[in-house]
Amino acid sequence: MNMTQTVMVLLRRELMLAMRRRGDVLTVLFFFVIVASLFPLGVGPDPKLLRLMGGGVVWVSALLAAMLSLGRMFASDYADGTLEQLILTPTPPVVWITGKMLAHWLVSGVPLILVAPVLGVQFGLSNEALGVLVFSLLLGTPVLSLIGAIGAALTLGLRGGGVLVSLLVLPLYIPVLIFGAGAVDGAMSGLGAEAHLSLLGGILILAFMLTPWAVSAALRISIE
Amino acid sequence: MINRFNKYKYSSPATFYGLAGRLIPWFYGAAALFCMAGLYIGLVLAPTDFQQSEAYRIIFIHVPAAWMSMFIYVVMAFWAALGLAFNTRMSFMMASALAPTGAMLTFVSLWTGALWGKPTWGAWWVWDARLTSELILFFLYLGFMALQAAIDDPRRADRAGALIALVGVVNVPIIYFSVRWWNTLHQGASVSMTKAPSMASIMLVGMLVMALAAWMYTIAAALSRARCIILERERNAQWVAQMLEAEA
Amino acid sequence: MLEGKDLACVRGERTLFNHLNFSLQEGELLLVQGANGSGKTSLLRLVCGLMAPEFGEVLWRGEKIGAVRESYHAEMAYFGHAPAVKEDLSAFENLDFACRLAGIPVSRDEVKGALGHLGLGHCLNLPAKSLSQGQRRRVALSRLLLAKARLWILDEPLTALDQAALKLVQSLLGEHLRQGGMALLTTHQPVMIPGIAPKILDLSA
Amino acid sequence: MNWHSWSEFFYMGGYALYVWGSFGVTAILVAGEILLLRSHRQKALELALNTVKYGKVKNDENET
Repeated sequence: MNMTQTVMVLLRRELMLAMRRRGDVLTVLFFFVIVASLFPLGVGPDPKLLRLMGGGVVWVSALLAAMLSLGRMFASDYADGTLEQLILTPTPPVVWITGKMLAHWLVSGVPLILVAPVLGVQFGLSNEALGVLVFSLLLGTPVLSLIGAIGAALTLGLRGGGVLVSLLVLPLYIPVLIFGAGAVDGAMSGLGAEAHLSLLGGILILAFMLTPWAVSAALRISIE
Repeated sequence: MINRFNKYKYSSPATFYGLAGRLIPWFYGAAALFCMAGLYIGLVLAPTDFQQSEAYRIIFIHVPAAWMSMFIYVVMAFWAALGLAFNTRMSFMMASALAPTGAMLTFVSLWTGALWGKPTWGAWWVWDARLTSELILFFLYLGFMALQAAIDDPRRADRAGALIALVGVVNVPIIYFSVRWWNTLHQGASVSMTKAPSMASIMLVGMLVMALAAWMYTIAAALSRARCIILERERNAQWVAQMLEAEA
Repeated sequence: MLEGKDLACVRGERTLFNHLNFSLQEGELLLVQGANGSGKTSLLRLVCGLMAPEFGEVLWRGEKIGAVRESYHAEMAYFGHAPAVKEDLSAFENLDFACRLAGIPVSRDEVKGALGHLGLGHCLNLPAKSLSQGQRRRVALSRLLLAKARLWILDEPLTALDQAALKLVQSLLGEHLRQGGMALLTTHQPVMIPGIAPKILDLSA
Repeated sequence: MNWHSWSEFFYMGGYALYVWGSFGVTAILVAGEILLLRSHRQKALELALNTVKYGKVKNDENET
């Protein structure tokens, strides 16, 4: 059995589980929408100001929503013993960990990307900026799942794990936030978004190569 | 019986405990001497800066604290890596012992940065690349300590902390680069603290001496904290009993 | 085949066991005994590779388990405290995914057969959350039949089972051992398998 | 020597609040850390003494 097959089986299982617990997925999505909608209420309805803030607000909301969903990544598998069984399969851990992270992104990252344009319109972003927003989220949200997995793995089974994970993970999200929101900014101001997007892509590649190993180590530490 | 768990004699907690106990007073002494010398140079000998008048004297604290805060994080990650690679308990203990001092110095550099910023830039806080990075570093320290505090099992706490320290140290350059990028893009305050005053050589000497004091202090504090951690963890070991009986 | 050499395990500040040796050959059963907190579960987790020993090593076919991880895990099945059964999946889906992830493709009939063997033939499509605790544990045990592993490492496999299931599991164990399998298990109940005298490893000693 | 009198030194050219605020808070923090370390050491010693006198505390029944 090769590795893509393992990843595919895992993906099918995770998606099936997510389908049977649709409520969890929708909660994260609503959280995303609500947080982004709070900002205009907080800073006032001035369209110029909102246009300026739009990209950043959507990105910050995405960061918080992604973090909120991290708890689900390994916690239930840890509680019911599935995680032990996964570790004891002949497949190298990085393989199924990659599958897990991919599943997490599909379940909690992709819905955010789909809803983001609506939020962008609320903030009055231009069409070009909306496109860049979606593209930057497409490159950036996988990084959130990848880096977040480290925090989720390290805090398995700890009391107050949810708050702790935010303290561990949010500082590490900062580069993604800067380049993601910067890309939208660049598109709005006409400076161009290419540089930001390519840096975001670079971060994605780096995270994709390194984080599975870190998560594998973290899970071993937590499960011992 | 415990002895067979120690692969390396000099990394054994018992050896370390005694050695550190003998070294600590010397490091505290050196720290006090350097600190007095540094303060004398910085506060008394160094001339008034023609641009910033006396406010610049804050850099004698600020810059060494900032240097040290970054350096301690790297050293912490080094011990963490050593611990994960060779499974030496002392390395993990050193990493945990360094963190609170590192966090304290990071806070000092933020605090003094704010107090320097008010008269110089007219604002307590400016989103300058250095200050922002320092703030993020502070969060990284807090994350490390919070994670270790949340885990009861010392073995897991050691390893989990070590891993997050390593992840952090890989990220620090990326974070620093991204924050600088963001800063230049938004044309924020780009005045940097170190190049602002036209550095007279006496100022540089003062800063270096203060940095040495910070070094010595950090070593002393970390060693004594490591001793406390050893005592807590090894209180069931034979050598602790022998040592306490010998002292009593 | 399976050997533990000079093993030591430290949890927190306590040394659970030290200088522990054991070996297990084909067709043999090793019962791990000891009071609560004597490290039975830790020993099992250490043997299957979930935990690293503080000292000593575990050998499989004469090699360190860390060095032959893949082939070792392919030949070993672990049954822990938690049954690894997902509440939201049916009994069939649970077993199907578990086997596929372990690299053993199984057909629906095989799964049905294994569940039937443990008296759960009627539960094939029921979601696991509608099963009782004992039934869930039996679903997890039927994974052992499908995995066709040589070495079974079972942590308290007999708890939460009724009399009939107890007998069934013991007869499964007997069959497994007679076919040249090996088993390492902890239990509070007495284990009676005709024709097999278990080796005993007492951690309290 | 840069100063003519103590009052001038303390006045710091009008920046006394900032300069002494920095040095003072740093001194307080360092002193605080040293005090904390001392009490930490005291507690660790008491803990160790208690363990040596009354033997290992065996109260954890977690098996994992």
